[in-house]
Order: sequence, then C-alpha cells, then structure tokens
Amino acid sequence: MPRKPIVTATIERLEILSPDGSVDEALLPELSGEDMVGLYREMVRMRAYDEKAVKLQRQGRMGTWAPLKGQEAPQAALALAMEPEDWLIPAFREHGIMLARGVPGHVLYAYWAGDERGSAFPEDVRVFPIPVPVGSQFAHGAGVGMSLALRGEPGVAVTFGGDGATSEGDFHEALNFAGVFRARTIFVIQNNQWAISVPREKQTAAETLAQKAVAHGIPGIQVDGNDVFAVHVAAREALDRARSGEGPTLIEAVTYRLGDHTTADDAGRYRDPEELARWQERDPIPRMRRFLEARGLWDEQQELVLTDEATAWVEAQVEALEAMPAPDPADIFRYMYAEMPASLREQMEELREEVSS
Amino acid sequence: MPRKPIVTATIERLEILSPDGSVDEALLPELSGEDMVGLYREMVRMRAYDEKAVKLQRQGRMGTWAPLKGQEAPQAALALAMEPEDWLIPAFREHGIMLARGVPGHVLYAYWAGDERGSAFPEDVRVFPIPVPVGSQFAHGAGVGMSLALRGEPGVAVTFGGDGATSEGDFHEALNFAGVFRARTIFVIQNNQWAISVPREKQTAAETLAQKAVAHGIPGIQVDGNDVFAVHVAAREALDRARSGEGPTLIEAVTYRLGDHTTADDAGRYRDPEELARWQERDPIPRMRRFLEARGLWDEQQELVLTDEATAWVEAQVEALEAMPAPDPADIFRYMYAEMPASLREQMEELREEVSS
Amino acid sequence: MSSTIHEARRTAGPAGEAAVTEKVTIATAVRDALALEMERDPRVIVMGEDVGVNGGVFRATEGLLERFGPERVLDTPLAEDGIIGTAVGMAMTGLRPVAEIQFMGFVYPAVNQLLAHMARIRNRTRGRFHAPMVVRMPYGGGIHAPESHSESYEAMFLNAPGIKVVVPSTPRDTRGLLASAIRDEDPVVFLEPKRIYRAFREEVPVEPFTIPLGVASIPHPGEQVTLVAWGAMVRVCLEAARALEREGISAEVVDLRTLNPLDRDTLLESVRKTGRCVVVHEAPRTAGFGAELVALINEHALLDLEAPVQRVTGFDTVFPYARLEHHYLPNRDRVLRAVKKTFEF
Amino acid sequence: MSSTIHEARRTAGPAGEAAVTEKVTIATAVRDALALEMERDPRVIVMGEDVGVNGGVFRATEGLLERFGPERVLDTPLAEDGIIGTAVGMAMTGLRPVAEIQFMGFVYPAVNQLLAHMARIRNRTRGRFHAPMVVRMPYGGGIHAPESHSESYEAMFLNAPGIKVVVPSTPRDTRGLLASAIRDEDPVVFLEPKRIYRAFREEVPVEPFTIPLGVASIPHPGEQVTLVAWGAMVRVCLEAARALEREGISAEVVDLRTLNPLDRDTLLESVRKTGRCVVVHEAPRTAGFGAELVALINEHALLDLEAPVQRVTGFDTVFPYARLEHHYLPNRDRVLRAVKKTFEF
Ligand SMILES: Cc1ncc(C[n+]2csc(CCOP(=O)(O)OP(=O)(O)O)c2C)c(N)n1
Ligand SMILES: Cc1ncc(C[n+]2csc(CCOP(=O)(O)OP(=O)(O)O)c2C)c(N)n1
Ligand SMILES: [Mg+2]
Ligand SMILES: [Mg+2]
Repeated sequence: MPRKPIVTATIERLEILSPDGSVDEALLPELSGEDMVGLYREMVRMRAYDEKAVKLQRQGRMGTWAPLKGQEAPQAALALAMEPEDWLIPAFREHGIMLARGVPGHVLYAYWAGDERGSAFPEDVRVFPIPVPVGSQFAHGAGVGMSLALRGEPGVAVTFGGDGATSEGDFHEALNFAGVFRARTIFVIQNNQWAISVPREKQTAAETLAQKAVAHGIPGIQVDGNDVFAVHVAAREALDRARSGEGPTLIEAVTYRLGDHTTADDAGRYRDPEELARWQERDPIPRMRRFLEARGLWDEQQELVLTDEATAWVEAQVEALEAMPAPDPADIFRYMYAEMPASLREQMEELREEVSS
Repeated sequence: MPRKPIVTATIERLEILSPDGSVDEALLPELSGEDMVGLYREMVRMRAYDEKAVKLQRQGRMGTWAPLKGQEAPQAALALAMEPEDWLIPAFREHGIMLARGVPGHVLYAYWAGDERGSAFPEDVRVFPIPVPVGSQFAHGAGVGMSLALRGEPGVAVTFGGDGATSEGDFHEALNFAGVFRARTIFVIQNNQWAISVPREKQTAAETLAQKAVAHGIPGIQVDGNDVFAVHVAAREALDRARSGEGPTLIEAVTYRLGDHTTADDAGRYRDPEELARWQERDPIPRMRRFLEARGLWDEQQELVLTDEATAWVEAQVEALEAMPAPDPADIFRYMYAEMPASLREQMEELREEVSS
Repeated sequence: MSSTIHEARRTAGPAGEAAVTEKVTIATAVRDALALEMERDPRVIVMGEDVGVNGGVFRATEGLLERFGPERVLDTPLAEDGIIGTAVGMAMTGLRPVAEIQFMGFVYPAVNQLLAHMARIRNRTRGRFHAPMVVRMPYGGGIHAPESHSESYEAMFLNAPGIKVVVPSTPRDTRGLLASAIRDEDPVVFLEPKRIYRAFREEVPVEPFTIPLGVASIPHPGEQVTLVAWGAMVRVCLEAARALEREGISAEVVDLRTLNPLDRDTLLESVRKTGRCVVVHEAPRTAGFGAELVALINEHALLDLEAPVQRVTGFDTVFPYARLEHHYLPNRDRVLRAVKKTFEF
Repeated sequence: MSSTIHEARRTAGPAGEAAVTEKVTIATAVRDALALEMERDPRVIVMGEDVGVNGGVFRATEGLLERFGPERVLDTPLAEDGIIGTAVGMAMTGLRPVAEIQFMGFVYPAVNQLLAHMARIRNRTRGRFHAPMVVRMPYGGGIHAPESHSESYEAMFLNAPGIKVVVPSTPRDTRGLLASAIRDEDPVVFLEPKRIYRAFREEVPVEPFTIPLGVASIPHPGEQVTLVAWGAMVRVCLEAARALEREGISAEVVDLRTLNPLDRDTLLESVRKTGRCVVVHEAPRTAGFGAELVALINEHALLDLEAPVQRVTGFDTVFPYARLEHHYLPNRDRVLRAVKKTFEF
C-alpha cells in the first residue's frame, strides 16, 4: 500500500444564463415567469438604490458608500431562494439582499449616512447588522445556524462575504465550526475580483475560492455570479441541504465590482479599464433582460414602467431618510447596556449640559 | 458549458515501512545504512529524553511536560532531511527535533522546568523558541520562508504544529501567505489524533488534514507518521520544492500521542484504552528496529550499547540542568527592551531591595 | 458534578429551607452555578475547548455533558475566535452561551469578536439585538504554569466599553456572581482566579441565588487604610490586613467583585473614611486597572487623602515562568510595605 | 512620492546643507520617512493591505512600490494576524518590517501576534532573538468614518509590556519619530493621527533625521496649568492654550509623543510647576492611558497639586458614527471647562 490517493475533491462550476441571454434549458430552474421577472425587478431596484446613493454621496447628502453595482445577481438569487424563516448575515456590500429581506431603504441609507439608527431594523426582519471588520461575520453565521438547530427552530443562516474576506482566519474557523456541528448555514462568497486594490490572484494561490470548502470537509461550488439562475440553483441546493440537516455549503459567486471600492476609493488607480469593460459586457442585468425579452416575458413598455417605479421608490427612501429627526446625542449612551450605569449617566449629563449651553 | 468540474484536488497517502518492519522497496528512500541507523538512534534518544522528563516531573524535579512519546518518526525524519541552513519553527511537542537541530538537552529541560533561559538557544542554532499559543507559529514560519528569499539567503523554514492547531485561523492565514508569496516554508502537522481531549474527528469535518492545503492552492500530502521513511520522503520532496522556489507544502503525519497531553493531564478520562493499545502496535521505534535487524543493520548488542548511551546522555542533561545556577530575579526585567527604561529600572531596584531584605 | 448537587438537593427537603449549605471550592462553585443555571433556563449552553468529555482542564465543567447532553455542552474545535464568534451569533438569536476560554492568555485570538462585536451589538443596533453571553476564563498567576498561562490583562476589557467584567474571590461570590452574569442581558467576561480554584472551601447555599453585579464587598472592615483588590489578590490583602491588625493598624479590605460596573461609591466611601489607599492587582502596573482606581480617587476624594494612593502590582514585564513568578506576584509583604508608605508620607 | 523627495534632494546641494526643508503634511512625512529609511537600510520592508499598487488607503506609502519594487513593498492578503505573524518571523531573521494595519479598529485580529509574540520575543529568548519591527496604524476619530474606523485603544498596548508606542502630532515629529521607530531594536506601534494627516504643513528637513523615542515636547510653554496630550489631541490642547492666553491664563501643553517609553520627568516637572493638570485623549475614559498619567502624578506630585487632575476624554461608549462623533471627541471647549474646574477647585 504505497503512495495512493485517499481523497479526491472536485469543484464544479455552474453556468446557466449566458451574457447574450441564452440559457442551458436543461439546467434552468423551475421558476414561474413571475419569479423570473421578479428576479429582474429586484436587480433593477437594487441598482437604482445603489446608484442613487453614489449620487447622494457626491452631493454631500450621504457618507461613504460601498457600491454594489454589478453584484446584483447573487443577492437577488439568494433573496428569492431564501424562506421567510431564514436569517441573513451580511457583510457590507449586501444592500440589495438586505432590502429584499425587509430592511427599509431609508434605514439602510441612514447607516451609510453615519447614523446608528441605520442598524435598528424592524423586529421581524431577520437580518444582522453590518459588520465592519472583514471576515468577522462568518462565525456569526455559523453560530446562528447552530442556534436554530439547538433551539429547534426552522431556518437557515445565509452568510455573505467577499473574496478578500476568505483570507481572514475567521472565515476558516467559521467554516470549520459549521462543518463540525453541521450547522444550518450557507456561506456565499461574492468574489468580485478585488479587495480594494488587491486582485483575486494576489489574495490566494488557490485556483478557486470554492475549494476552500475542502479544507473543512464541506461542499463547495463555484457559480457564474452574474448569472442569476446559476446562483439560484446553487443556493437552492445549499439551502435544502442545510434545512434537512446535512450541513453547510460554500458558494463562490464569481462576479465583478463595477464601481469603486467605496466612494472614498478611486479604482482607476489600480484597475485596468479594459478589465472593467470586459466585465461590463457580462453585466447581470442586461443579460437577464435579454433572456426575459426572448421568452416574451418582458418588453420595452414594462421596462419604462419599472424604471419609473424604481426611481420613485428610491426617491421615497431618500425623502424618508432626510425626514428622519436628527439623532439625539444621548443615544451615544443609551444602548451601551440594558441599564445605564451611574458613571455613564454622569457622562451623558455632562454632554447634555454642553449641548444645551 | 453547464455544470462542469473545474478543479480536482487529490490527496495522496504515503506509506513505506509497515508495523511489521517490512518495506515497499520501490519507495524506500536512498539512504545509507548509517543514515538509517541514525534515524533509529535519534528516535531512541528522543524517547529516552522524553521518558526521563516525565519521571522528573513525577519527582517534582521538572515542571509540566508535554510527552512526545510515539511521535518520534516525523521529528527524526525531518531532522535528517533538513540542511544546516534550514530553520525550525516548532510548536511545543517538538523536543526531539529541537535536540536534533542543536538545542542542548539541558537547555530545553530548563524551559519546561520553568526557566526562560530554556529558550536562550545558542546563536548558531536555527530553532525558534516554543510558542505557547496554539497555531501562532505557522505565520512565523511563513515569514521566515519569505525572509530567507528576500534576503537572498539559502534555507527553508520548517514549521510544526498539531492537529488541533489546524483549526486556528492563524494556520490558514499562514498557509495562504506562504502560498501567495511562494514562501520557502514547509508545514508539518503531527496529527496525533488528539488535541487534549478533543479527538481528530471533532476537530474538523475534513477527512484528512492534508487537504487543508487545497484551500490555499499549495500541495498537501498525508503520510504514515509512524513510518520514518514515509515522512522522510515527503519531507525531502517538500524541502526540495521549497528550496528551488516552487513554494510551500503541507505534510500531515498521522501519528499518535502515546502519553498524556501533558503531565497535568490524564488521558484515561477521555481515551479508550483499546485505541491506545492499537496504536502501541504501530509504535515507530520497534518497527524501525525490526526493519534494521532484518537488513542486518542492527542487533541486540548494538541495542544494549545504544540504550546505555542514551541513558547516559540523558543523565548528563539532567545533571547540567540541575547544575544551572538559580535564575537571577533581575532577569525578569533585563530582556524586556534593548535598553532598560528608567521606570523598569526602578521596579527592578524595588525587587532587589525586597529580595535582599 | 451531578453528585454534589444531587446529594445536597436530597438533603434540602421541602422548599423554603433555602439555608441548606454545602462547603465547596471556587472550582466547584463554577460548576454548580453552571448546572443550576442550565437547569433553570434551557437557553443556557456551555461551549469551549475540552469542556465536555474532559470536564474542562480545571474540571470546572465536569459532569455537565453527562447531565445536559452534547447539544448543550459543546466540545468545540481549537479556535477561540470561532468560539466567541459563534457564541455571538447564538446569543443574538436566543441562546445564552457560556463560552470558556481555556486560559486568559489564549483570549487574544478572540479579541476581535469580543471587542468589535460582543461588546457592541446592542449599541450598534440601537437595541434591536443584544448579546447576552458569558465568557469565562481562568486568569492570573501562581500555579507554576508555562508562558501565557498566568495572564491578567483585564484592563483591555475595561477600556473597551460594553463588556461587564466580574472577578469573584470566594466560592459563595462565584456562585452568586456567575448566576447573575448568566442571567444578565449584557455580555460578561467572568474571570476565575485559577490560583485559588481549590485553595479553600466556603459554605454556600445549595439553592440557586444571585449576587448583583456592581456591588463590592468588604470582607475586612477597618478604619485607617483601604486595601482594594479583586480575585486572588483579595486574599493577599486579607493576609496583609490581619498582619496589620497585629500591629494595631485597622485596614479595610474592599473586594471590588465586578470591575464594570464598578462600585465606585463603596470604594470612595472607604477611602474618604481611611484617607489611605493601596490598590493591588496582578497585571502589570502601567495602564493596569489600578491606574483607573487611582484616577477616580484623585477625581473624587483628593482632599481626603493623607498620602498618595499606592499601587502594588505586577511589574511592567512579561509574567515570568514558574521559577521566578513568586518574585512577580504581589504578596502580603509588598502590600505591607505600601501601607507603610502611606503612613510615612 | 519619489517626486517630493527627489526634487527636494536636487535643491539640497552638497552635503552639510542639512537645513534644507520642505513643507509637508503628516501623511507625506510618513511616506518620506519610509522612503528614506528604506534607502538607508535594505533590511527595511513595507507590508500591508493596499500599501503597494494603491499606495495605501491614505496614500502614506505612495510611490514606494515603484521605487523599491515588489520584494520590499508587499501587498498582502487581507489578514492582519498573518501580516503581523509573518512580520514577526521576518524581524526575527534579519529584516525590519514596517507593517501597516489599515485602521486601528482592524488590529484586533492581530492582537495575539502583537501581545503574545512581537512584544515578548526578546524576553522569551533572553535576548537570543528580538523583533525589530514597526506596526503603523492610523488611529482616532474626526473623519466621519463608518464604525471601527475611529478607534483609539492605545491603552491595550501599554498594559502589555514590551511594545513601544509612538504617536506623532506634527509632520516634523512624524518624520523623526518614525525614523527612530524603524531603527529601534524593539517593536514599535506607531499610531498616526489620521484626522490631521493633511490638516497642516510644516517645514521639515529634507535629509534624514531622528527624534529620540521617550522625549516629550512642549509646543506651548506656560506656567499655570499643564495640558497633556498626544496625537490629534495636541492641537485641541493648543487651541485651548491660545484661548486661555486671551483670558490671561498661561497654559503649558505637553505633547508626550511616545507613550512607552514615557517621558515622566517632563510631565511631572510641568505639573510640579503649574500645580494643575488636564489630561486629554480620544479613547474612552475608563482605563484609558489618561488614568495612568493621573496615577503617576498622584504618586510623584500629589502635594504639588492645587486641584485634582482632570480627564477630558472620549466617553465610555462605542465611538459614534459620523453624525454624532463631534459630540464624542474632546474639543477646545471641553478642555477649557476642565481647566476652569482646576482653578475653581
Ligand atoms: C479586519 C479588516 N481589515 C481591513 C478592513 C478594511 N477593508 C474594508 S473592505 C476591505 C476589502 C474587502 O474585500 P472583499 O472581502 O473582497 O469585499 P469587497 O470589498 O470586494 O466587497 C478592506 C481591506 C476591514 N474593514 N476589516
Ligand atoms: C490559542 C491556544 N488555545 C488553547 C491552548 C491550550 N492548549 C494547549 S495544547 C492544546 C491542544 C493542542 O492540540 P494539537 O494542536 O493537536 O497539539 P498536540 O497537543 O496534540 O501536540 C490546547 C487546547 C493554547 N495553548 N493556545
Ligand atoms: Mg472583493
Ligand atoms: Mg494533537
């Protein structure tokens, strides 16, 4: 028994919808026309919401914003695949799916406008707050997946992260915990090719990010992340697996950040414009529109209506944002503990006097 | 182009020397009889050194000790495969290879006897101090491998760790850095089946630890860690690869901790005696002795001489340990900075007065 | 573990006889508190390295696995960030995890989860979420341990707002404070003085009880000098107080018990009364929590001071290995010398 | 970056004319110090997230990659523990890494490497090894950043012995102190006040120079009250000192510049002279480094005090997001109120 293979791990890549709008019919998920159109509408709404935020930032009406443009497909696909009982544990570029899962648009805007009330989601919204330290949310996802099982509640934890985040040790510890405890958790990596200025190839010598699952004995799959159907199929499988107690899955959605890292960044400093152009051709939204039009599920007229709707909805979010009363300085103290200790009350009083003087 | 495999990773297992002493001649490394005997002698010396320490601890002449018994093969094999220019970055159960790489026996004993001088290795000994936080040494190994290349020095960094340590995020960050920068580093995991009371199966859902390399795009291999030839072959390959600039390798040496976790532990609380018995049959030392005897390289007479030699050598280390002058309390302060700041000098004086009063 | 509690229970008889007590060590008190709270509240779970089958390297979780099963007593992989990170996710969704860090020196890999998440969930979400969890860790020196096994870096958790920090010094306090910590709606770091895990026994009620967080105790009242400490150093102060008594000096020992919330009033009242104060802790002096106590006394009781507050602490060095650790750790004589200074000022 | 240095060089002429200066910001001073030290010593390398191609998110490493190549300017994977851990391995084997942590709020994942290793290598090996490395990180609030981008938790590094901590407040100090930090044989955490990275320019010698670690400066001498600060808060104190001047009160501003080693003498001398002291820092009050300063003053200058030392600090809360941060950060008026208290005591 000399030198022999003992483990063979294969990573598959799934693609269904081509950039030209054609599909692999055999793999197309069984979705109603309504659902398909719904996916498109979600993506368009996400983009409108995102583009507006970038504009607001330029006008000084918004803080630093992390554009999601180009990454709508994984977010729309997951939103559709998830059940109401499921939990979303986002990173910081998941505006789209956060909205889709019930976070009010003006609330999320408030977060990026520098207001903690922007993480005070309604009680029935099963979405975690934005975690700023990259990679630190994965363990929360594993914990939620474990917690649901331990408490005998239904639901799956869906955790998002970026390609850069897969280099943090936290990511691996989380996947390992999820594997060991067969957590009802799925990990979605939006591999948008860049972690600020660091390209995917410098982030790891691994050929794919999906294969990082192999380290933890859990399934991993790569999908075209600009192909909403491919992501949907992989998500469905992973969610089903988790829901039936078969444990976690890692999904690598290969996509692209069409915008800057944040509004404080200038991607032109480190990114080849040709690369950007190539990815613009693979934009998930026109691709899906071509598909819907080819199927007779969409036309120019509907597009016009949708654009108007999306714009109106986004404007309403901006209005609601700007109608929020200024935050109360006392809020700095109010939520530190269940009950405010005396020393903190004193500090709050100091500030109150200062503000009123 | 629908659902297709894009990455296939295979983990091989290498075995050469069977527990009964027979070998796979085709795979047997080209080692001189002297080297083969040398491997055996090293292992016997390691065990004598280790067993003595456990006895000393029971007699109150040694602090907590972490027995290496059963794990001699990876340490002897690596010691032989390494070049003088190479660096060893151990975890805490690598007494054997530390000695083999030039750490004086009484110095290492001093460490475990609770004396910092036990990490003051001679200047020409390329061995890092023992890192207590599990998993934290891997990054040092990656850094040394990078540093050697950047400074244009020859040498490879050889980093050791346990099965438990592969769950720490540090391990993954280190492998990832090594992969990205093609560090001249090899990572040797002594998978001794247990991390204190936690068995390998609860540590990770991965079938092997070698496959954790896949996450970082570097080669990984599993070897019978009680088979000194198998480890030697894998080590040689990995060292050659690193030395020639082809990057890092992960080696999982499957072995067993025949003793307790430390002298403060009682493995009987969590370990099946039958498991222990099974592994005792796979002990690396009798196995090698059978092989050498079958080849006519070893006999009873030589064994008796070796036993005496090893005992005498170990006794000399104990004597040297016990002949060390008591540590100077001022040493607490002396090595904190290159130059002692005034505030620390004051504290040292305070202590001096106290000690002399 | 079950034996202790079960037998004692049996002797306890009908409800109401809550005065039934048992002589236990701090280690046993930890175990009993965990068992009682797990019994009381199904949301409480215990997790960490070696806490299950092995019952913890200090046996502080012994018997829990047998009693509550592997769903509530989790032997985790060796990954502190993973332990605290998953616990945060659990605490945010309805569980009350009690996570163990095997030694305080191994908490560093978890600092990100503790300081950037656990401490901030309530504030970050303006109360939408909170993280009711306890992170237990044995801390401090005196057990002849290898490097990283004697750490006492509580100051780190005290400068990072949002974490309650509790350090018991007796079996009774351990039982009552750990119960409070587990029932608390905020995250608590619970530091266990491993040096005195088994140093002595104390009569402790068998039935569940709590001791509120944020209330210091005065195990040795006195008039002329205040000795302030927590955890294992309380005993050092008590020894000093008894020695002082023999010299006719009346020392008051204040055991802070919880460092956040801090019982400032008890501390200040004592110092105002005595006019002299010695603060004792194991951590290095510079930027240790003792500095904060001195600063508070400076701010609120400066004019009451007869002499500068003295600090008796670890040195500003790495905690030494076994052979030198006794030189490092504050002891009775060092406290006595500091007291002398406050009288000779 | 090369442009700045190169052009200035050209105008510098023959050796000896070391007085040639250039007006630069703190951010430029960081860059220039790195470039000069890299030129001087081939062992110096720069590493971190986005430090290469992008020149750092604050442009503090701009141009270094072009000038020194990818072997000495390493864009690393996104992993702080990996950055510091590999840097420790490098520093122990002959390199002098200058590692960047993108924001102080992201240093937590690296705390294990910083506190358990970097700080202790020399002591652990009784001098056989040491870790001459610098960990740069922008710290502090005031730039309207999202959560975790405004941290100021220096106290953590000061209670853990073995780490030098440097915080410049001007471009000139930045150049001189960073050069010293890089040449130092011990590990240094170098905190850069990001709020004032580009707030003002100062004439700085073009040629390499150093400012010794452990020496405070007195940017505003005075007689009646001492204002102590470091980093961005020095400017707040200077504003306050100027306002006090207009009221006829003479304030002395002490800029500590390095927190470890600490220039205790300069601080104490000033307090002994003025009898009044206000300590200002951004970090939360409780267990912040200000407490240590108060404790030192208590220990060494109690009888010189006319009033309790006042602390003007961040609150004991999470650093607020942009819309409320101005309420949190110490400002001139808060310092003035504290000064008033010391006069009205
Ligand atoms: C622990 C930590 N380190 C550094 C940062 C600064 N930072 C914010 S986003 C980012 C890049 C993240 O890349 P990736 O994970 O690919 O996500 P993407 O931005 O592409 O969505 C960095 C370095 C951070 N927020 N947290
Ligand atoms: C960060 C950290 N956590 C916990 C510990 C306590 N501890 C010491 S050894 C050990 C188990 C290590 O297991 P493994 O890596 O398999 O090495 P082995 O002991 O089997 O050689 C643990 C949990 C530690 N030293 N460091
Ligand atoms: Mg990315
Ligand atoms: Mg092991």
